[in-house]
Amino acid sequence: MTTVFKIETQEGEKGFFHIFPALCKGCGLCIEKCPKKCIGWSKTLGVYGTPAVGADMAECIACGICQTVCPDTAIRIDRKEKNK
Amino acid sequence: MTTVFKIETQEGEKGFFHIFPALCKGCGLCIEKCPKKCIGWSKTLGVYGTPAVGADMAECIACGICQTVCPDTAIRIDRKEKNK
Amino acid sequence: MTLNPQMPKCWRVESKPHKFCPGCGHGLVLKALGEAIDELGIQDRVVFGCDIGCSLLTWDFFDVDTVQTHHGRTTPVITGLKRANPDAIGIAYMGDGGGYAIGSQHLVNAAARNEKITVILANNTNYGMTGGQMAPTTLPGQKTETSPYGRDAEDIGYPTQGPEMVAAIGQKGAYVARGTMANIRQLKGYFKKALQNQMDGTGFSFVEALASCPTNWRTNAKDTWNFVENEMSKYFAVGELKVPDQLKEV
Amino acid sequence: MTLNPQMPKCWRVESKPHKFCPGCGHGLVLKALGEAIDELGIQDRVVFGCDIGCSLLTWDFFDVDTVQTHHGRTTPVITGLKRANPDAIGIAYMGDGGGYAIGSQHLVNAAARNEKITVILANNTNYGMTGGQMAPTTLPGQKTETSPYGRDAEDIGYPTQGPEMVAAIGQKGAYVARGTMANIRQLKGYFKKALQNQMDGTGFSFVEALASCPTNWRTNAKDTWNFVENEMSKYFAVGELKVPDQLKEV
Amino acid sequence: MTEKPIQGERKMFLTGNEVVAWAALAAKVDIMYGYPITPQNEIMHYWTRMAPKYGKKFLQTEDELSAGFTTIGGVLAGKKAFTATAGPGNTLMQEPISMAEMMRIPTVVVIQQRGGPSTATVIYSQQEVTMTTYGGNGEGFRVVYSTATHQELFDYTIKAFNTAWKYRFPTFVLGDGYQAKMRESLHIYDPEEKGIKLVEPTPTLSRPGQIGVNREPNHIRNTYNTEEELYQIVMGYAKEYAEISPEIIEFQEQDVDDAEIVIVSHGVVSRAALAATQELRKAGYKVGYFRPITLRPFPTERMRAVAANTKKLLVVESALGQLNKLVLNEIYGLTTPIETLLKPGVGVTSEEIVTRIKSLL
Amino acid sequence: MTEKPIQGERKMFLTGNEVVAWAALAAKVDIMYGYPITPQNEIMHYWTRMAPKYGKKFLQTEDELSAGFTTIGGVLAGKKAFTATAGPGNTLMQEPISMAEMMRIPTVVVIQQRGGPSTATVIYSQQEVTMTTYGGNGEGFRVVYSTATHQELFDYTIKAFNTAWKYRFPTFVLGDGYQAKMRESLHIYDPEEKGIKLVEPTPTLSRPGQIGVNREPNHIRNTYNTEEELYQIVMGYAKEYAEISPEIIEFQEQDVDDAEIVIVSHGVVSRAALAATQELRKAGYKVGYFRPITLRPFPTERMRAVAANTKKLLVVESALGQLNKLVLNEIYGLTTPIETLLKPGVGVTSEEIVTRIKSLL
Amino acid sequence: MGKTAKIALAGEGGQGVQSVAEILAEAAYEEGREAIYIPNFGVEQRGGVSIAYLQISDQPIGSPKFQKADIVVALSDRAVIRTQRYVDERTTFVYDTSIEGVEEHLPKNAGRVFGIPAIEVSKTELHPRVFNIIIMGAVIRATEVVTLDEAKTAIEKKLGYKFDENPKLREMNYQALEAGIALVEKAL
Amino acid sequence: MGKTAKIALAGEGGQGVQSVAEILAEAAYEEGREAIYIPNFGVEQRGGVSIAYLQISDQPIGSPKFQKADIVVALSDRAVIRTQRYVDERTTFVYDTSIEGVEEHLPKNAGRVFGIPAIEVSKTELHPRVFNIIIMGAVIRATEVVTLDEAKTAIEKKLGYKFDENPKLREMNYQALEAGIALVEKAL
Ligand SMILES: Cc1ncc(C[n+]2csc(CCOP(=O)(O)OP(=O)(O)O)c2C)c(N)n1
Ligand SMILES: Cc1ncc(C[n+]2csc(CCOP(=O)(O)OP(=O)(O)O)c2C)c(N)n1
Ligand code: SF4
Ligand code: SF4
Ligand code: SF4
Ligand code: SF4
Ligand code: SF4
Ligand code: SF4
Ligand SMILES: [Mg+2]
Ligand SMILES: [Mg+2]
Repeated sequence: MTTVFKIETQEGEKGFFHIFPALCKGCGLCIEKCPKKCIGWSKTLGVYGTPAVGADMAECIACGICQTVCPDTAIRIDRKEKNK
Repeated sequence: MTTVFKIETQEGEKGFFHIFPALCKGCGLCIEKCPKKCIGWSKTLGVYGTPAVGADMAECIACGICQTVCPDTAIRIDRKEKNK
Repeated sequence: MTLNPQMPKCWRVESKPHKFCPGCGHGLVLKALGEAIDELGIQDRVVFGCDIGCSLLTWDFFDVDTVQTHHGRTTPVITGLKRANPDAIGIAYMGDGGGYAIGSQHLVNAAARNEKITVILANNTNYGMTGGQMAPTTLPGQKTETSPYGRDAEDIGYPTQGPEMVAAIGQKGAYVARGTMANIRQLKGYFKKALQNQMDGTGFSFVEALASCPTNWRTNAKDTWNFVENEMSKYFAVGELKVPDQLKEV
Repeated sequence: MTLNPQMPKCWRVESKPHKFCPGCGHGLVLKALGEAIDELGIQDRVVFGCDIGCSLLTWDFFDVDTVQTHHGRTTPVITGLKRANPDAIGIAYMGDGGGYAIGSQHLVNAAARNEKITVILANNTNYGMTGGQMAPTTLPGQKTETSPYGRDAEDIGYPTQGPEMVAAIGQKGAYVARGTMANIRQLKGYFKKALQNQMDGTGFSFVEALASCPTNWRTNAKDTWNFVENEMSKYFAVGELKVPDQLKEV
Repeated sequence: MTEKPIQGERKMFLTGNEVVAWAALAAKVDIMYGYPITPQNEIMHYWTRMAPKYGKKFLQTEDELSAGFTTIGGVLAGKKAFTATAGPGNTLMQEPISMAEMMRIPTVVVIQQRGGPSTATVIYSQQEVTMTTYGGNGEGFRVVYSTATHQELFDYTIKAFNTAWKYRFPTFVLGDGYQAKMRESLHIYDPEEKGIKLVEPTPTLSRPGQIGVNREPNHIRNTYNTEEELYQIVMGYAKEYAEISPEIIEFQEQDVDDAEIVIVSHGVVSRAALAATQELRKAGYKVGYFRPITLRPFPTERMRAVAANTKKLLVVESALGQLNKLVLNEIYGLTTPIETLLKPGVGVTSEEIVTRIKSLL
Repeated sequence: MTEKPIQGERKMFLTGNEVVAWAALAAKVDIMYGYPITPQNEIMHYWTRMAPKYGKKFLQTEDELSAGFTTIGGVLAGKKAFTATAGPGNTLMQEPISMAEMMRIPTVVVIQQRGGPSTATVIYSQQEVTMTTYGGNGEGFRVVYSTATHQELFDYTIKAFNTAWKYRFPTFVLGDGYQAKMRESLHIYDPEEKGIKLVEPTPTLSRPGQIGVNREPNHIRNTYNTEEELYQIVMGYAKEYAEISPEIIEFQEQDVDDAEIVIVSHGVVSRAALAATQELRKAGYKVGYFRPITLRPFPTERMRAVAANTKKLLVVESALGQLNKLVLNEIYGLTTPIETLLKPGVGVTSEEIVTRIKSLL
Repeated sequence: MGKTAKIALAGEGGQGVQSVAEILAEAAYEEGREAIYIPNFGVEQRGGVSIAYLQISDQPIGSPKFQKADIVVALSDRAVIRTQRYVDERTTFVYDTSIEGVEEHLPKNAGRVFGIPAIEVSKTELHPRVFNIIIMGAVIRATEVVTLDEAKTAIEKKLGYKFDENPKLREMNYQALEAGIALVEKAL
Repeated sequence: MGKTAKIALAGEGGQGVQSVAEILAEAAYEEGREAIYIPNFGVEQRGGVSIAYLQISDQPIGSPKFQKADIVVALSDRAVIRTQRYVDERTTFVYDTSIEGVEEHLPKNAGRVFGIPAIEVSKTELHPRVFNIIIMGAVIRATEVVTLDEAKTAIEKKLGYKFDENPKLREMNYQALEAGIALVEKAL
């Protein structure tokens, strides 16, 4: 990959919530699907000048659903390995 | 009907076999379907100069199948009423 | 007293003998259709549209208002007419090429929109008018001008199941059937239901009729019947596929 | 170490963010497709054809050979390519308008001929690209730009059942399924089977994917999901309709 | 339900697509058939909103072939029917229109030209002139009105139905994406209140009466058996078309009498041409303006007179010489030099024309 | 399987449709796509009989749209692919060919003209000239060879593939129903043995190699976002087309130098024109003969020279002035009077031409 | 023969006029002469008159159809009517005498008109299947465009495979050819 | 104003430039003047820059698009880039000062260029939803093509139904309009 997207990372107990603001279009699909309802609008603006998203990492269980449902691959979830 | 088609009529015990040579194209479909196998080529020529058909009235049971299967309505069967 | 041929009343006698080849199935299909129109007493309301294909030869076949359209386009012409004048009884008459190949988008979308028209399709397993090329309905192994070594079903599929397709996309109220020239009485019955369904305003009606093309099949009378009754029936099941409630008791 | 987005490897990163609207279902469908291509390791062999419709925005979406075709004509372009080069893995990607309306003759005839290609159709119940007109798949009562008072199913039918139609005309060896953006894992599985089926040379493959169009639906995220999961599913049953034997154990 | 859509005359500020929908209502159109395509979509959008209120109908078809052929069906039923399309949709529309041409079916089609060839752009062009005037496998037996303003879009859409039904040649209103999408003001009106008689449509098929009793069945066809039969038909149409052409032909001109150069343009480009003419005249340049309104039939006689009377022509269009070909077809024999300003698929501004004219004088 | 279809040169007595099938084999065509239509059918009939013997393929499609678009698919795969059609099929073919024009896809289409408009007759005409040269919503970026004899049908079908693949403009061989159905003699040959180099096709898509390793993916498109982008593309094509035109243009002429009247015709009609010229010359009339072989690009320069050098032109064609328009488009500025003998949809015999010429001199 | 011989053969679908024309054209071609044969074709071919246009010449031939024929052979009532247009004062018009009531339709302007009983002869003396070969013989005699030998070679080429199966057929065809020639000779 | 005022407004999809142009056009129309408003549209509108072309005049207007604008308002980075082509030495170019790194893309050849903090003001002082009305105020002040009153009437016409539901909105819109005017006045 030659194109590098700026990344914002939040860490929680279960894992990392990465957002690529340059990919986030602020559609909100992830917000609706988060089982913990822990995603919200962020201060960072997304590609269209609308707010990107961020997670409340106290709640996030790193289930990865938000990553799955994002049509723009703007979210990346990295789970912390259990044993580590 | 303003158009009148010449008719040739054969009479048998069960009924009348009428052929309209100007409609018969000599396709032979009727010959194949006659349950008594009593239809054959006639001396009269049909519309395309090929032989029209006629029936062996000794055999004909006036079932009307030939009339039904003729794509050109060249055959007309008139049954004699039983009671008459 | 002069006896007249047993032509359906709505046949146009001035154009008879009709223009089809000797033994052509179109003649039988149209006899059944003519009788259906007569028995329903709808001659004055029918608008008959014929496709390009041997069906074009019917442009003056009936004593009903008739439009000879363009290859594959009879369905939309009749659809448009029916939408504009719902009192008309619209019949779109076509071949398997016109209905299942070039006009298939119209057929499936008329079915999907449940257009209140009646489509009648003569399936003779080839393109008759253009001299006998392969059609969507050509049987496996059947030789045609464009499948000279026989249709290879592995490569280009088995014959199109038209009524089955129409039934799958057809709506509530649609009538779908397949008849055959080998059973004229039954075929007429299907046509009557298909027309009645339109008159009831219930839904789309579609009847495929198995029909012969001895000219391009190069068959004599015996082989013609054999092909229709024994070969075609292997792939094309005769019967009703979709019957709306109000026609079930008929 | 820089972390990269979890994009499928075959996505063309230079053209991201892609051109679809926020929340567009195309993005999700193509993510599933991209992952399927990755997992099958076929990036080099795929030829991707996109229709005119919002799918046209994918003309440089993948790092695979791609042709942006003409409205409704992606199926024949990919068919022609596959016939000429059977080693290629041809994917025709289109919308419900392109597949079920203007291109429906190509869809049903490719299915009937059992073309060894994979057709993927994003069903978003409207014509997205042209600004939200009614599509064959528009739900009863749904308001669109050309059904401003809601689709009247009595007058113009219920939504087109695409996979059902394709399954009815589909041949032995065909794979037919309907997935949804609401179940990406399942959808990817369908795509993999549809591609595998082509690679096996078994038959035609077709997958419809239920997809959102929040722009024309004028829905927020919540209503978008609701429409996909609760409204569309009333008319469109998710699942496999036709699975050839060799894929049954997969 | 049966209330008149337009009472009296009203000034409005509309998009061109809205104007077409209003005009169709004003012309008492019964039914529209259509398939979506940019930049024509809003004709359908407005029609579907307004039509049901006045008992009018709409059918969205599966493609443009179907839109054209259903329109033919509607016309055969004796209803005023029309469709609208653009670009690749117009390409497809040539198939049904060829049939309408062959069978003399008074279809009306509104074209909002977009960029070509093929899908190209959804925006604007004047690249559908050749196809609209002479498309299909025929001889161009059609009438084509090329409009320039919203007022004309309204006036000529109404007129198109009259022309079609009076002469029974397929009739086109040729607009473009700019006209379709832009907003400007115009007066809409009820044509009958203005004394414009609307030609009554009559059914070709599904006519009232009983066959054999008080009517005969009608049989109409699209196919002939011999070359000679067809020749008779085509030459008959040609003769008729030539005879009625003088009644149909329309054009617009300004300052041509003493002009040293005449700008020839059509449609929306002629707005720029007219503005340029006015500006240049003010600046003392002897410039004239000529614009065919009917591209088919073409105002040959007047075009020739104008061309013969000036020193140079400048043909300006948003295409690669499609109007230019129509001109060349008609003015052969003259020797007035012709210059061109050809901008396929992009708009032409009066500034460009002014600059060009100045370079030529 | 891989045996050469034609070895050396052979005289044969064939129908024109057979000739096309042979020529395609000789040109090393890989695949034909087609939909039946009279009078083109036998091209497919012969192709399907012969092709499998040489490892060639055929696909019968569901309509002409599909025939055109599958041909495009075949070409994109890097194969020599073609289709053949006529009349209403040609009308539909304008949609795929517009795309080929836009995307510079070297498709080859053989047209056997039949009567128009619409279904009309299945027999013969020259009424598809306008459509074949300038059809669709484009600017006529095509090459069109109009053939007159079976020998030419063979020669130019082979050439069409070379032209298409060399310049990447869609290329047509324009025949007609007479040429399609009649039998006459010709020499068929293997072009390479005659020193004619066959242009090698190359794949646009599905090329060998690994993406990102030894090749990049190819992305080709049919749509542009702005008017300006499209303008650049179209003007670029126009420039290229103009540049290569001199290499492509072909024409035929006889006795034009001292002619008082020159007969202009194309295709099969030019046989009658040539015969008439010869007969009239024998009788002492100063008659000349000019025939564009390429209708696109048109032999403008030579046509102008010929026209300038004679007293009158007689344009003869089986259409209502379609060749005539091509001529008028190109010779503006001259004043040589033009007469026409226009017979839409019917054949023209040398007798008719002779009679007409005599009436003109 | 410097000039082009123009021949129109017309009959009903089954009468085989197209194969007569095709064989004659092949024969001329094999003789090294120029020949163009074009069938008529149209949508009504299903039940329509079939016409074959044939031109044979020593020079390249112009238009494949022609306005007036040197010889017209018409084998049915409808064929007689349809071929009127190809007749002028230089045309020899040949018809079959067994066509009922044909006289009133015969062209008035033809150079010469004569009937031959070809249908009759084929039915009674030979076999209905060789009817068209009788016609071919008649055309050969009436036009002299090809030699008898070349005609035989061409027939052999076209029907040889049938002759191999049933050599009597060859005999019958040659007889038919000669019968046709004789019929014209008698009529001339 | 005898001359035609040519205005190009450009922004991202959600920024509402089209409705600004439409309202201005309506306002001019209501004042009895000639107005043409045409949006740009294309296949990339999904994520593309949205441009509105507006011309207001006392005379009939020629081409609906123009080569050079009297005033260009560009509200995003991409909008700044896309509108370069409409700028010449007579053009006033207005941009939003909150666009990051915009300076390097500003047209060098414009008659005058100035930034206004409209996004900022809308966010902090008013409400993001009236951002486009601020822009409208800015355009009115920069061009003086319509009067404040007419603009208010036009807004009322377009949004009146919303105002009826929530009268506070009307207030906010009017404030936004005046804020826009003020921003330009400050910048001039
Ligand atoms: C657009 C177009 N394409 C092709 C044709 C040629 N054509 C005429 S009839 C026909 C097929 C007829 O087959 P079918 O519809 O099955 O009818 P049939 O003759 O067998 O009854 C074709 C391909 C045409 N007239 N128009
Ligand atoms: C021949 C032709 N007709 C119409 C159009 C206009 N058009 C472009 S996309 C489209 C519909 C798109 O709808 P769909 O296929 O459902 O795709 P979506 O945008 O919803 O994903 C239409 C009608 C066109 N480009 N070409
Ligand atoms: S990983 Fe799961 S819990 Fe965490 S933000 Fe995403 S959806 Fe919510
Ligand atoms: S992260 Fe993805 S799903 Fe969430 S709002 Fe942004 S674009 Fe939408
Ligand atoms: S009526 Fe019956 S038995 Fe008599 S000829 Fe006809 S089919 Fe045979
Ligand atoms: S009577 Fe009818 S079915 Fe029998 S041969 Fe004659 S046309 Fe055929
Ligand atoms: S060709 Fe076949 S379908 Fe056509 S009329 Fe003859 S028998 Fe019937
Ligand atoms: S219009 Fe609909 S389908 Fe198209 S990109 Fe936007 S959301 Fe997706
Ligand atoms: Mg058929
Ligand atoms: Mg869609």
